[in-house]
Amino acid sequence: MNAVLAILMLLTGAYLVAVLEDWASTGRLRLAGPITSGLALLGRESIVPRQPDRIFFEVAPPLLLVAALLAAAVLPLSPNLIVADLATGALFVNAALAYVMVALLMAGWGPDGAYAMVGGFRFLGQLIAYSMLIVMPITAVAMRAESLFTTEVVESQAALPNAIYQPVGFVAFFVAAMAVAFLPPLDLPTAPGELAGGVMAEYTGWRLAVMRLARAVLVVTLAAAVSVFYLGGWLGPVLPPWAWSAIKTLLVAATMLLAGRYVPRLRETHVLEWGWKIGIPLALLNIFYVGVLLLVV
Amino acid sequence: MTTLTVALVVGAILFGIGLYGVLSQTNLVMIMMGVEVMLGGAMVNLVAFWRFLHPEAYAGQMFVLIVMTVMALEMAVGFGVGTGRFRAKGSVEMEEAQDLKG
Amino acid sequence: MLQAIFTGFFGLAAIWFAVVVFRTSSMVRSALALLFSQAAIGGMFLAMQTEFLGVLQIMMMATEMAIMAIFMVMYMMDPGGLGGMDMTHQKRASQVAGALGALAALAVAFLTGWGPIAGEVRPAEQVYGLGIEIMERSMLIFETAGVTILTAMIAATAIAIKRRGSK
Amino acid sequence: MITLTLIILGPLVAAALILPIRRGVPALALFGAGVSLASALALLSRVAVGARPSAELPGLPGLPLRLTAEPLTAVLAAAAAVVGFSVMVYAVGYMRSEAGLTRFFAGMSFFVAAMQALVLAGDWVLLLAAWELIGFSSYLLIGFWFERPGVGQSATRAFLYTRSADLGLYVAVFVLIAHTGTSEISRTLEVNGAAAVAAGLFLLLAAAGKSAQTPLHGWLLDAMAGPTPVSALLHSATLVAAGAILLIRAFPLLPPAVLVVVGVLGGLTTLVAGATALAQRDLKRLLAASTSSQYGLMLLAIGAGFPVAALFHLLAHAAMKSALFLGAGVFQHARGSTQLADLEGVGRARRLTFFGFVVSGLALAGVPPLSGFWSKDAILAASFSSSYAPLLAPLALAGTLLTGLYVARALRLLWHGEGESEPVSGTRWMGVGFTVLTVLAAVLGLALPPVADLLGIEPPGETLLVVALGLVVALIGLALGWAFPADRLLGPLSGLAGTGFRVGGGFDGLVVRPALAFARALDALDRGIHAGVLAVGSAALAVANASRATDEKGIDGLIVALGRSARRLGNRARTLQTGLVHKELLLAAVGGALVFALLIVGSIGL
Repeated sequence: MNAVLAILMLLTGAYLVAVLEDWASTGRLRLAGPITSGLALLGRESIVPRQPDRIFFEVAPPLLLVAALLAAAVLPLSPNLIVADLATGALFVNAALAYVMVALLMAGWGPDGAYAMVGGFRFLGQLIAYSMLIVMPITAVAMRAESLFTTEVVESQAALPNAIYQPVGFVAFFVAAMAVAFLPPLDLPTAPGELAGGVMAEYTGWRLAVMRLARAVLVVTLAAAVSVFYLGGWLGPVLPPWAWSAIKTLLVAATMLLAGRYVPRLRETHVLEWGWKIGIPLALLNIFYVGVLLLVV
Repeated sequence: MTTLTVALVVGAILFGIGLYGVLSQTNLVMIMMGVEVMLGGAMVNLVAFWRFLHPEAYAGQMFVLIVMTVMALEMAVGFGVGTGRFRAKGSVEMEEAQDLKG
Repeated sequence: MLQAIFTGFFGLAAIWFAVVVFRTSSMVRSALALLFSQAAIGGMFLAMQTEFLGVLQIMMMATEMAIMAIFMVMYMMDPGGLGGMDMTHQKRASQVAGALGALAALAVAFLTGWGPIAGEVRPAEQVYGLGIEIMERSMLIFETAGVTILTAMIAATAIAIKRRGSK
Repeated sequence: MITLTLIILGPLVAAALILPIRRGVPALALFGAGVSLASALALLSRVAVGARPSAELPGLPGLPLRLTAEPLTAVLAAAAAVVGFSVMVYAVGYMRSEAGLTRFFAGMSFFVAAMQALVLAGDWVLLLAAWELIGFSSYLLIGFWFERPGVGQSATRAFLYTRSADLGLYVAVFVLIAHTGTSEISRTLEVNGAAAVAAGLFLLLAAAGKSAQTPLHGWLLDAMAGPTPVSALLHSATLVAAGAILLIRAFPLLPPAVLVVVGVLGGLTTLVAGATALAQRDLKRLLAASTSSQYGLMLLAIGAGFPVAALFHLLAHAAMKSALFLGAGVFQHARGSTQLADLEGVGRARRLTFFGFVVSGLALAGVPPLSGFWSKDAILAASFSSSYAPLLAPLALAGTLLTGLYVARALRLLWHGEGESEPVSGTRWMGVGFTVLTVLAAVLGLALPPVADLLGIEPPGETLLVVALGLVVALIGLALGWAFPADRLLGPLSGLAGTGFRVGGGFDGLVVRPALAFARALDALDRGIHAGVLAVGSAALAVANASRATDEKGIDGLIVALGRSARRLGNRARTLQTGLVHKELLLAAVGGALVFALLIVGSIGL
């Protein structure tokens, strides 16, 4: 029962994200946009390149979708609406998100295309940059919650949401989340200008539809993760728990998409450099800051 | 057939495959992958021992973590050497690396 | 009994992928095969109810093996494996050695009396227990492990950096 | 004190001046001898009055040099001075025609000074030094005509004879000083016991050497090679007298045993020398042999216990013998040689000199009014009244007989026969010297009693028997000597006596040749040892080579073989290290397996 509800929530989320994304990029709010483009894609022929690495080519889109879903499975929309409340929930999120990179790598290497391969390996470089920025803020959050249960993380924010408690961690996690979902400022693997769709360039037809769906779900999952870890998940004064988490997730998703419109795409080296030289020290500082707060306060 | 023996069998077989890989491959990177497989086999055994024999002593788990760091470390240094060699000689084929011939 | 089945399933997967690693001629495929083999090992850990290690293994191996894939591409003559080149030597000896190694381990596995099989430990306590273990008894070991990794990173980069003088 | 030193300094200064100035040499020598004579007489007069002047010069540390003037030394100094001066006067005439006067007169003056120093010495060190100096100057003077053949050799022989005998003096002096701790002669004479005996014997040895007693009398005969004034001064009155003087001064030290030896030695010498003199064909050699015979008599007198008699005879003999030598010098100038055969009838040619010669000869033989009679009687009385009279008396009588014999023989040979003689230059100086000594020879007998009471010693009692016996024996000797030629008298002994009784080849045969032989034997021995050492050395070398060879072949061979086998093993091992990574990985695997097996065995084994 929980699983079905969760999937429904995710799909609606994905639909809304697609609409927002379309609106953010084209400026026109077309509610039916996602559905029409989805049907169009399903109708088209799904071409397979001449000498693809067939397994990788076939596995990549579904793996992306599965990774996103697995990550979402651990996130609680409301106190009891959680697919699998793992003891190491927070860590599981990160583990799942790691396979996003694997999927993209496969997508990049599979079609045996130049742009695809470059896109794939670019995303691996990006991963090296953002992976630390995901793990360390989660550690800080877990420190405050004194457990890896995502539900306990949310309950620990009853007094004060983590965003305010550990703002640095929040910012770092937010940026890393955008990097994971390769949203515009950090959309290196599918850079429209340079790589012409990059990783998704070779995909057509239903495979592309699955890829796009997977990406939308990924964005929703990340937004949910941000809301769960830093905005207090389902906690809220008036509205029922699920409403609060939905609102927060949508808000975070919107901000992520909007942020992309105003910031030019970063170069690979800058991403890596800032990630390691600025990001990681800040994350360590955040952990230290949280530690002091917990012991002192 | 308890899970312990299953795990041990898997560990042994993985170890064998890793050993074969290490000895048969001509490329440095493949040899390192062989080592990774062997270490994986070792980790399976360790976890099995911890889970089924001494769950109270967390040293077993700590040992697994250490083996993980070893894997990471081994890969890092291996690729460092590989890069050095590749830059110097243009290839990491082990057949050509006979400078230390006695 | 379910646990044995799941462990066996994941074990088979791990073994299958390990064999694929050394049989494929395409380097990236063998790298990702290794990735999935390690992931399968992570799965075995989960099957044996050591949740934290399993999740950790899965997470770690993803990034490691991806990086290995990169190096494969960089350093191998024919990463795509299209040429069908045989990359092995002294096959006979290594097969014998591998078989002997496996046999020895199996012999030990079956012949030694392992003693009683312990009960199940809840994942939460595992995480808590491991945390305590790391922070108290094996604090020193982990610190040295940390420092070792740091030195390894520095050493690897030092080796890999292009000498200023060389062309 | 001044007169004491002047006696020595006078001639010394003269000798020192002669050498650099080289002109007016005879005058300087005479002046030196004169000063010495004057100061000696002045000293004698003061000593007679009772003064005992003495001087002390800084010598060896703790052993200062002393000069003392006791009655005995004063008398001797005066005698030496008188004889020295008169011979110097004679020498001026004698050496007129000779070359090298400076060397001669410097030597003579130096000798006079050394003799005075010996006589006046108060301590053994100065005496010893003077003793050596007179030996040295005698060597110089004997060797004056060194360009003539045989002169140099005889000078060396004389020197060696006396030198080897002097060793006795050294030992005696050491013994005495060791015992008494001081070198003053008068104090050392109280020594008695074994040391005294030893010292006495060694002193006797030295005296025998110097006064040409029996075993060592050969050198005196050869010493005649020197000029006649030298023979007159040295080999009659002074140098030869040193031995007797030494024994007279050391008389209180000599124990009875030593005295007996002295007496017997003296008597023996008298006989041997007398016989040698009788058989000589050379006038000077005859006189030399008679000198050693007369000194034998003196030693006999000392042995008899009456040094005074010896002293008297010494003084008389000095005058008589030097006069005879001066006469012989005149005859030598007359005939150009001293061989008796050449000198036949020279006496008749030079009547005045012959007269002087006869007076001193008779005095020597012991004819009553002359001095010889008195001194010889004293000796005869001493020998008769000594405790060993039966042993010493006949020797003394025989000595007197022999003296008479050779004096008469000499006179006979000089008187009979013909020979042309050349005119002799410088007869005035020679004449003065000769007459002074001849007068002394004649008159000295009267001077003996005052000398006796000066010395404060009683001369030996002369019984009428002894005097008569002595006179008779002397006259018989003279008669026989005049009547019969020598070989008839000596009979079988003449051949032996002619050579001076060279018993068993004489000094050379007895001493030199065995010494040389001994040296040769030693040399041979040394050469043998040397050869032995060389042999040992080469043997050692051979052993070393052998060990090196074995070491090279054996041990080195072994090590090299070891090295080579190690290298082969190394090569074989090298194939193991191919440098191929996979091969080495295989090795690692094998190693791991081995360790694993060990562990299993270990665990199972436990």
